[in-house]
Formats: sequence, C-alpha cells, structure tokens
Amino acid sequence: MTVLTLAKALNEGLRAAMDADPKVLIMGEDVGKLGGVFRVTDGLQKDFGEDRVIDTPLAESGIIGTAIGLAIRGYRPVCEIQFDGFVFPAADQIITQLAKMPLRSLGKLKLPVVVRIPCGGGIGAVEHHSESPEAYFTHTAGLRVVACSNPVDAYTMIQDAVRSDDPIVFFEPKRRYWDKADVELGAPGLPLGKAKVVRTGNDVTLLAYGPMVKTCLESAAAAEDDGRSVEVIDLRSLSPLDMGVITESVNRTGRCVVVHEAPVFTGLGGELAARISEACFFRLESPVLRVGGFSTPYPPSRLEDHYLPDLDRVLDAVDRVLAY
Amino acid sequence: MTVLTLAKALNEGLRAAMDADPKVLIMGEDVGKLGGVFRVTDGLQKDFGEDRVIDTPLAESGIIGTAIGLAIRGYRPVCEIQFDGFVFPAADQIITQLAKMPLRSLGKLKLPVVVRIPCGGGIGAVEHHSESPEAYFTHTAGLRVVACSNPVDAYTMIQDAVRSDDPIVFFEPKRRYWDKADVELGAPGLPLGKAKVVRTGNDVTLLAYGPMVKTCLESAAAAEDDGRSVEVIDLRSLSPLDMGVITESVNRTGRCVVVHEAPVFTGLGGELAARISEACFFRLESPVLRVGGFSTPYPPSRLEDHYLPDLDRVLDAVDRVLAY
Amino acid sequence: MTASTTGLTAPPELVQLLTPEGERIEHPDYKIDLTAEEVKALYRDLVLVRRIDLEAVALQRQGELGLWASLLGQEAAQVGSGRALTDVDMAFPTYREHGVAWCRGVDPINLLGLFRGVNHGGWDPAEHNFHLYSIVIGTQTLHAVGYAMGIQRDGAEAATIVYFGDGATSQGDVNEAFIWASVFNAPVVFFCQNNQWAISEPLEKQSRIPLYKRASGFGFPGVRVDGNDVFACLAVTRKALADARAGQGPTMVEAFTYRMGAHTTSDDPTRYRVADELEAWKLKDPIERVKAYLFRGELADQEFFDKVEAEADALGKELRRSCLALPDPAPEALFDHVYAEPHALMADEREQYLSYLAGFER
Amino acid sequence: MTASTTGLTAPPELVQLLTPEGERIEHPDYKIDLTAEEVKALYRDLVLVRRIDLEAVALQRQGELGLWASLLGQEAAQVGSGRALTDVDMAFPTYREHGVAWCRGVDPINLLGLFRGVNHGGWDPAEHNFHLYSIVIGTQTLHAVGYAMGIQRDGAEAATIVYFGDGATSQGDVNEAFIWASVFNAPVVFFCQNNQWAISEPLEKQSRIPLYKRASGFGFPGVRVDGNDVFACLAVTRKALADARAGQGPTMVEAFTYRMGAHTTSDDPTRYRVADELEAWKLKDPIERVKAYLFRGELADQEFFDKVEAEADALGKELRRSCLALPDPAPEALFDHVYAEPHALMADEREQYLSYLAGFER
Ligand SMILES: Cc1ncc(C[n+]2csc(CCOP(=O)(O)OP(=O)(O)O)c2C)c(N)n1
Ligand SMILES: Cc1ncc(C[n+]2csc(CCOP(=O)(O)OP(=O)(O)O)c2C)c(N)n1
Ligand SMILES: [Mg+2]
Ligand SMILES: [Mg+2]
Repeated sequence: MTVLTLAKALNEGLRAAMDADPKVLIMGEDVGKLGGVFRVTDGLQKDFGEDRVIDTPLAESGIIGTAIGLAIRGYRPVCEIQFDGFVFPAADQIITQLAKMPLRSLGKLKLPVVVRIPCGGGIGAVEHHSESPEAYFTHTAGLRVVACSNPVDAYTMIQDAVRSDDPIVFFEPKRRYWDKADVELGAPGLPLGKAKVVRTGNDVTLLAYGPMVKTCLESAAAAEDDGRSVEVIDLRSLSPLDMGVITESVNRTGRCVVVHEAPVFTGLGGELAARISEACFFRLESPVLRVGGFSTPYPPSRLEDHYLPDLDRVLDAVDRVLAY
Repeated sequence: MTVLTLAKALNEGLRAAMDADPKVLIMGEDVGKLGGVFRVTDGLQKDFGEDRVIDTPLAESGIIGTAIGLAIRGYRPVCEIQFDGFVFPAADQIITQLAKMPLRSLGKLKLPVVVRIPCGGGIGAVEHHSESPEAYFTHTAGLRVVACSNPVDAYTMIQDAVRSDDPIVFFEPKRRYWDKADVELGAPGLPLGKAKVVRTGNDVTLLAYGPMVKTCLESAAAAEDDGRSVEVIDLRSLSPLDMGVITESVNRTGRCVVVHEAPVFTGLGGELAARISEACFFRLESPVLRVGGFSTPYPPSRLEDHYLPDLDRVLDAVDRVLAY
Repeated sequence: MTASTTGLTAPPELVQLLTPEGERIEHPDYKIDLTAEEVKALYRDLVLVRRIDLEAVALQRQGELGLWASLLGQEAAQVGSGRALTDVDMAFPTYREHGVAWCRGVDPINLLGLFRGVNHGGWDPAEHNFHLYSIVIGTQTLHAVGYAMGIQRDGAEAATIVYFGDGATSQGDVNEAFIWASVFNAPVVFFCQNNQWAISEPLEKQSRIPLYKRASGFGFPGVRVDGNDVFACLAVTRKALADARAGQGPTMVEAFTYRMGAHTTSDDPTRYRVADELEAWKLKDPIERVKAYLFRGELADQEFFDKVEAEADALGKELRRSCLALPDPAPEALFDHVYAEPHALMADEREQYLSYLAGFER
Repeated sequence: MTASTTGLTAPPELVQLLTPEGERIEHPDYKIDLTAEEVKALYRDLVLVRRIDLEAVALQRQGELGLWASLLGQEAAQVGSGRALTDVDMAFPTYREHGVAWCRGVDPINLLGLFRGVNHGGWDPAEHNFHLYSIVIGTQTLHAVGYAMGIQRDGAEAATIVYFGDGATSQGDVNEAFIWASVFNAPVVFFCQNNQWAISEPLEKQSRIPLYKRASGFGFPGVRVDGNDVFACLAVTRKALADARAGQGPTMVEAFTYRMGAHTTSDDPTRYRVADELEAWKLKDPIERVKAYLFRGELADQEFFDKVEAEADALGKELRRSCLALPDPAPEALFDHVYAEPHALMADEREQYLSYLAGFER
C-alpha cells in the first residue's frame, strides 16, 4: 500500500495504462513538461516520450477531433481538458462525433477515447474554472460518464476507463486532488459501472459523486450525532446509473437526497429523482430532494461557499425529507 | 384572421419584429435569397436588405459569436441554426458567452439574442437533422428556452422573444412547420413564460411542448373514446417552467405523464418529474412517467417511428399511470 | 466583392492538363503519363460514377431515398483524387464523395442505405480505407489529421486525404485541422472541392481570396487545380500524397469545379442562382473532355464507349434492384452498436420497448 | 521545428522604431512624430501599468487575490496599442490587458475585483469602450468582429481592436473571426500579443510559421511589430485602426514580445523554460528603452522620473487600500443580473436560499 493523493493516483493509473498498452496516448494542453496544470500527467512525457504524451495546440475541438482520428487508426487517446469550463469548444466533436460514430459504423468502429475533465468548484478560482458540466454528457447517448471521488477509485477507474472500448467522459474532483489515501498499486477495483455504498445507514439515502461524496460523508457523520442514520452512495458511474444499488438502498430507507454541485435545473439529480420516484414509488415516505448549485452561472469565488452544497445544506435537506 | 402555416407565422412574426425595431437583424446560413431551408425567412432579405438579413459564413460559432458582438453594439440579432444537430459548434459561444455575459457585466450588458432552432424528428431526414437538444440549454443558466407548437403561438412568441432583453433559445417543431391555423396578425398572445392548458381533463395530465403537443392532443382525444379524461398542457416555456399551471393541474388529476422527443435520460422530463414529485407529493397517485426518445443517438429514419413517442406510446403511459 | 477576386473566372494559377476541348497540355510541376488503358479506366469511372448518381436521384424522386446529395459536375475531382490513392492511404469523405467511394471499392448500395435511412452509414472504414460519411460540416478534417498522426506513430508510409467543400472552409474545425497538420507535419492532403456554392451561398460569403491561398497562412502549400480535369486532379493529388508519405507534411488542394445540380434533392437552386452560370460550366463537363481526348487521339473506338454505356446501364439497374431490396432494420436495431460493451440502460430500454411491442401482438 | 522558422530570433520583418538601446529608427511605412510631452506620457503609462501589475502580484502572494495574470514584459504592446485607440474605438481584451484597461480609463480596482473573486468583471463596457475580460480563449475575437459589423451598420467612423495571445491563434473561433472580418470587410484590428508562450507551450506548438503571416491566408494584411517598442506598437496600431475606420477592413498585428513572468500566479515556469531566454529578453525591456531615449535626447530630467516613480508609489498604495476595502458580495447577489427580466426560477431559488440563511439567524 502506498499513500497517494488523488492526483498522484490518477498519475499512477495512467502510467500503468501506458505501460500495459503501447497504443495508449495522452494529449492535451500543457500535459507534457508541465505535467498538466494539476500535475496529473507529471513525468509521463519524460518517460514515454513526446509521441505518446502530446502537448497539443490550444484548441479543444482539435484535441477531441484528432483523438477520434487516432482512435480510428487504433490508438487509445486519453485527452485532458484543462478545466471544466473549457470543454465547450469540444462539445460538437464529443456530442456529434465521439458519441455517435460507433453507431454510425454499426459497431465496426470502436472509439476508446477517454476525456478527462477536472471538475467542480471550491478552489477560489476565476470564472469557468469551477463548473460541473456532467449533465451535458449524461444526456448524450453514446457516451459513458464516470466520476471518481477518492484516490483508490481514481487509480483503478482511470485504468478501467482506458481499457474500455467505449468513449468515456471522466470527471475528476479538482478540489479533492490533494486528498490522500492508501492505494494498492496493481490491484483491481470495483468495476467501472458500479455504485458503492460508502456508508451504511437506515433513515435516509444520500446520493453523490465526485467532490460531493466527501461532503455527504461528513454530513452523515454529523447527522449521526443527532441520532440519524444516513446511508451514502458514491454513484461512480453517472451514465449509465447503477440503479440496483440505488433502489435497494432507497427502498430500505424510504428517503433520498441527491447532492451535486451542478445546477439542479435539468441536472443529473432530476434524472435520479425521476427514476427513484418511479422505482420506489410505494416505499418513498418523502419526495426525493435535491441539493445542488443554483440556476445561475457559477458565481465569483467570494460567493462560492453560498453556491456549493455544504454540510449544512445537506443536513437541511436530510431534515426536510425526515420531516415528511 | 389569416390562415398561416407555422413557418409562415414565424415569417410574419419576424417581419413584424423587424418593422417595429430597426435594430432587429436576421443572420444565419442561407437565410437570404433562399429564405432558409424551411423558408422561415422567406422574402425578408428582399424587403429589409442584406445589412439586416445576413447570409453568414458556414460557421455556427461565428454566427453566435458575432451576434453577441452585434448585441453589445445595440443590435438585436435573430440567429438561425439550420438544423438542431448543427447547434453544437456554437455550444461554447452559447454556454460560456451568451448565457454568462450579462452576469459577467453585472447587468450592464443586455444580450437580446434569439437563437432559432428547427428541432425534432419525424421528417425522414438523415443524421443530425432530427434532434431535440433542448435539455443542453435548459441546463444552462442565463438562457431562456421556449418552444412553440402551433402557428398562433409561433407568431406572437417569436415577436416576444425578439423583444425580450434576455438571450433566448427558440425551438421550432420542424415537422409542424406546415400545420395551419387562423392567426390574427397584430394581436398579442399569451406571455412568453406562460404554459397553456390546451385541453382540459380530470384523470391524467399530459405535459408536452413543441412537436409533441399535437401528438398529446391526439392521444387525449383517443383516450376520451376509452372514457378517460386527459388534460394536456403545452409548456411553451421550458426554462423557466411555469410551475403554477403545472402543479395546479397535477394536484387536480393526481397523475402525470411527460412527453418529449429528446432522450429521456437527463432530459427535461426528469426535471419536471422531480419538481412535480416534490410539489404534488401528497396528491400523486402514481409516479410521474416519461415518454421520450431512447438513450441512443437519433436513429436512421426507417427506425424513427419506433424512436419517437406516438399516440400508442403516450396512451400506454396513460394506462400505466392509471393502473397505479 | 467582384467575381474576379474570388477567382470565379478561371485564373492563371489553375493547374490544368486537359482542356475542356479535350486537348492535352503540359504543366511544369505536374507531369503525368497515362496509357490509353489508364485513360479508358478513368473514363469508365467517370461514367459509372455519374450513373450511380443519376440513378440515386431518380430513386429519391420516386420516394425510395429520403434524400440524395448529387455529385453531378464533380466526377473528375472525385475520380482523379480517388484514383491517386493507394491501398494504404485513408480517405475521409463528406456526404457527397460517391465518386471517391467508388474508387475505394465501396459498394454504392452502402451509400444508398444511408440516404434511404436504413442506417447512418455502416460500412467498415477499414475494409476499403474509406471512412464513414460526415454530415456535420468540417468535423472529418480533424479526424483525418488525427488518423495521419497515427500513421506517423506507426512509422507507416501512408497518407490521408480529407474531402470538404468551399463552405466548410469557414468552420473552426477545418482551420484547427490546418493548424494541427502543420504543427505536427502530418501526412494529410486537404482536398477542397470548391463547387462555388454552399447550398445557396456563393463563395464570396466564405472567402475574399481564392481558397487555395488559405494554406499559406498556415505554412503549407496550397494549389488550385481544374476540378473538372481528371488528369490534373490525379496528378496534383498524387504529388500531394507522395509528399505526405515522404514526410513533407500537408498540402491543400482546391479543386475548382461546379455543383451542376441542386445542393441536395431537397434544394431549389432557382431561388438563388442564374441559369447562365450553369450553361457556362456545362461546356467544361468532366466527362466530355476525356471522351474528346480519347476520340481525338483515337485511343478508343465506339465499341468501347458502347460497352461502358452498357455497363452503366447494368450498374444502374442492379443498384435500383438492391436498393428496393434493402430491408428495413428491425426495431431492436435501435439499441445495437450504441455501445461496444454491455450497458445497463441500453439493456433496460431494449427490453421494455420490445415487451411493449410484443403487447400489440397479443 | 527550429527557433528560426517560428521567428524566435528577431526577424527582419519586425517593425521597430526604437531600439532596445533607446535609439530612434525610421521605418518607411510607419512614420511617427511624438513630442517630448507625448513620449513622457507614454513613459508614465508604462511605469504606472507595471506598478499596477506588481502590486497585484504582491496582493495575490498575500492572499488578497485568488489569482493574477501578470503583463510583465508586455507593457509596450498594451500601452502602444491602447494609446492608438480613439474614444470611439472599442477594445476587446483577454484576461491580461491591464495596460489597455489603463489606457481606456478603467479603474484598475475593477480588474482586481475580478481576480479577488468579488465579481466576474462587472465594469460597464460602454463607459470606456473597453469590453469585459474574456477567459475562454479566443471567444472575444468573434464578439469584436460582430461589434465591428455593428459599427458598419451604424455608418460610424470607428474601429474595434481585439486582443489575443499566440496560443489563441489555434482556436477555431479566432480563425472564424478572421473569416468573418475578411468577408464583411469589418473595421477590426486583430492584435495578437505573441509572448512566445501559452502557459507551458512554446510557439512551435501553435504554428510553424510566423503568426502575422496567418492573415495572408485570409486575404488581409498582417504585420509583425516589436512588441517591446511602444513607439512601433503605437504607430502600427494607429495605422491599422485608421485603415479600418476608412473602410479598408481588418489588419492583423503580431506584437512580438515575451511573457517575463509566470503565466499566472498559479504557474511555475521553471518546469518548462530556461532562464537564458528570460535574460535575453530582459535586455529588451519596454520601459528601459524609452527611459534611455528620454535621457539620450535630454527630453526629461531626473525630476520627471522621480515624479513618475512617486506617482507609481501612490497608485500602488491606493490600489492596495481599495483592494482591501472591496466588500464581499452579499449572498443575494448570486441571483442578481443573471437575467435582465423577471425570472420565476431565479425568484424561487433566491427566496428559498435567503429564508434558509435566515434560519441560521433565528
Ligand atoms: C455544422 C453544420 N452546419 C450546417 C450544416 C447544413 N449544411 C449541409 S451542407 C451545407 C453547405 C455545405 O457547403 P460546402 O462545404 O461548400 O459543400 P457542398 O455541399 O457544396 O459540397 C450546409 C450549410 C451542416 N451539415 N453542418
Ligand atoms: C478554451 C480555453 N482553453 C484553455 C484555457 C486555459 N488557458 C488559459 S490561458 C492559456 C494559454 C493562453 O496562451 P496565449 O493565448 O498565448 O495567451 P497568454 O496567456 O500567453 O497571454 C490556457 C491554455 C482557456 N482559458 N480557455
Ligand atoms: Mg460547395
Ligand atoms: Mg502567449
């Protein structure tokens, strides 16, 4: 076991993936000498060379578009989008090409492209550096969307993502990059599509992913002091959802709160609430509540503590579902 | 009263808007001599000149980006995106600029830009010509999103949209372009943000917008033959939602089905289901069900009848909510 | 913007090896030596490709296809460039490269399947090194550059060609593709068929200078070729591909041609362009000049022309037959091939829908 | 890719009017006649702008700003171009144009507010004809072209200038902006500050030829100017703006300069570039050469320099004071200005959140 930060766990995972398969490439802005602005690709260009770790021109559409071409030629590119807010110039290549080309080819083409996106707020950044654009991609059929929340998952999930033959949007919780945990290098993890109960409880189910898992765990711990038994599920896979784990839990607790940083309106929380409301209709003792970002652009950093779900807002929602 | 097709109603609405305000411009691919591929801008360049009806280079990001610049200079551009599937090259300008710039300016800038998008399927078209991308925009704070479903609304809604000081994504149901109705030229309509009960009923509420309103009305008529009283609401405004009209209805009927062509997963139906489940928790006798596109890319046209919600699928959902 | 600034009148910089009258001329940079058999083969390609196109237009008119994008007038650009490719080269088309598809050996029924709506393409790009059609303008240029970067990494001696139109040159993606190709010195040929129109918009809406000059702004060569001259298109593309394979990086080829038909079968060009233009371009027909050349040089006799005509008739007939025989996809095809690996939601939706359908049978 | 192909060594095509040693030289196309007072005013701008920047860096180090993007080394490019603008011209900046903001009369506290995180900009673009900062690379180039198209429609005699970096030239948007500007002959000056780096990536990752040549591919003039020479930047930009106002369309200006500091205060340039380069560019400092020129020509005395220094000290102090005094926005500001007109969801969320907050006070 080695103690690794989440960023370093991704780095080790990428290294393992590159070692395992010479077709794996890394491409993006500043991923080479700099090792990426978060150092996730630190040292990889030095060890694998400029042909496999490619500093690209400053153009996100170009990054995804050429990655698709490389994938058609048999490569497995892992693309870094420098910050969440900069994925939109690549939206067309992701939505109309990456997601749809495998079907267009009736399965003759596989596009094993991973799009890594550091996401979320809470780091005091300027505009466009704190967003949570996952719903744009979960709404895009043809993509898989996953989010890691801790170093252990980060290490195995990135390897699984690289190994998958489907295009994957891979969200990394940037404010958790420096969180540490014991990671067993070389060991496999829970499969990519699986949700994980990260804390068991009986009264309420909290659903979260990425940066909000930690927040929910802290909320659950605080709720316990008030005698409330809160279960926390780390979704890990946002598309598709692991509905089995989710409904088993909510059918047991009868109450559910979904927590994410993205704006609530048409966010993933709506999908979860709708599905759970249907799947657990006779067991739900309260509506599924959602705690998330407001329906505003991500605010200036001096307001982000108000914008982001935190322990208090999660507990407030727990109170409210319990009050039904 | 004049009998107009939906396309012609939009044309008359645009003409009225251009007459009313010399700052109103039209821009897009083929909007000039050709009058747009659906003829919505037919004759406008002839009457208002090339400076006000601008055939643009073939670049959607350019269309929205320059429209923003024109709006900063005091113009009110109405942009045409030729087909739903071609809005994605403009995603960045819409999401990071058009939607966010007013807040960035703390309200000093208004961006009265209308982005017209012919949307939806059912016309036997090739790939990218039949999509329903509304959820990408409803999830984008800073935008208003509306959809017209009939000539009467089309005529007034497009004028209201042009008059609004907020950026608006305006969806037009392309397979209804040739539907006709009596339109009173010069008359105002229901305000842009309002939903409309287009058929009253007591047993189930159907929520729809754009092309699916007609489908739902037909379903409601068919259901009546089976003795079921189905209410149909045309949302008209997708963001924000007119929740008052919606909850009043669902609280009355106790049952609700949302219908849209877009894939269900993380679509607008999820948002509606989540909100209604919360707002009408004690009145709902069944979960809110959703009928929509599958979680696949829009299929080849020989499969679209299977993909698109139709009378039978809507009735099936009505049966299912009534079976609870 | 006058016609001459955008080069609507044939400019001197145009590479031409065969005049509209079928006269062979020489160009210092582009030598080509074709045997009679080779010229006849090109003629045959041109005729058959045109026939495929005409048959498809007819099928669309009769409701058998949802749409068709005709290549009428662009046969030489497509056959010339298509025949310049070797087996190891890879081609990325738009939605109009039926002639290139033909040269790559792709059965035209595949193209008809797409426009009929039975699938979105579905052929195997690797089988003939011919990628799927791309409808979102310009996207394929980046795919081509990425593919070319893969060729570099494989150490292979091969090149990529990517097709796009005059309108497409305005898209960000196409310009990004120019940048990547130049920065990475990728083995790619940018083959722009300037057919003068992007639906209803004339070239002036996309550029105020001749398109081939765009390349110079990115630091690689651009050349304008008579797009109705199959010899010139072959020679210029061959050289560009050879340069690419030899590590000399990208070239942009502007094939100066004309869209003789409507944009697609849905379009009505009478709304935006004058008949005169069309008449002028008719005199530059890509097939007639090869025929004249063959006649003039007595390289082919009437029997040859008759044989090609008969072959075209047979091809058209066979295409019609196989088009009508195309089966509609089964409903469960909705859920196939969206993902390469098992997918829970796909399985759910599939099962639910099939059981819903089964309900009707009961 | 060698340094010389991308022009990392000063190439002959560089427009320079003042050498690094402070010697005045002439250029046939760019004449400029500056009085001593005018030169002194430019000197003052340069010094004050640098001071604002240094103070901001210090404030960031002390935790008062979340981030700062330093303009160190780029003062001449910004002041030269900024002072070329007339009141009616409009400027569209990136996130680094603090010097241009200064020239436009924007109070620097506005810039600090953004980097402190109290807002995303918030000044009134119309007040000083200086648009908001743009962080998403390249987006503002299209805004500038659209604005210029508005100028055309107004029949106004004005021009637009848009700033962007060497890295930005790779974005699709920037190239689309070139196309639109050229097709519509829009009155816009594309001012590219080539500071040799896009975060850690050297120019070679964006282009294999000098950037100013890009313009030729789009059919308008490009010119490279010594970006550390405030006279040359002023003269070249003035001419480009005058051309634009006179209906001659766009010009691209590449200001050849160097980013002396880190990309932003979050960056660590030691990971990717060598100290030598920095040392070489120190000799080309934009302020020193004006000072040398003023000295050499006895146009200013020590008193003048002292006065400017004192003014800079006062400005820095005042900036610090006003930065520390910036109030945090109230929570309800979250919901303000998202929409211009009343919005039901905004009102709901606002009310709910404020009543939630009120719960803590009870
Ligand atoms: C991104 C995008 N925008 C718009 C369209 C609609 N459209 C289809 S073809 C076309 C014109 C293309 O012109 P050009 O590139 O010259 O190619 P041509 O059709 O002449 O071969 C347009 C605007 C599209 N397919 N993709
Ligand atoms: C679309 C987009 N992608 C990535 C970034 C992250 N980023 C910020 S600045 C920068 C480099 C910009 O380089 P250049 O254009 O040369 O300007 P400079 O910073 O040197 O002034 C990058 C990649 C961004 N802001 N926007
Ligand atoms: Mg064309
Ligand atoms: Mg730079």
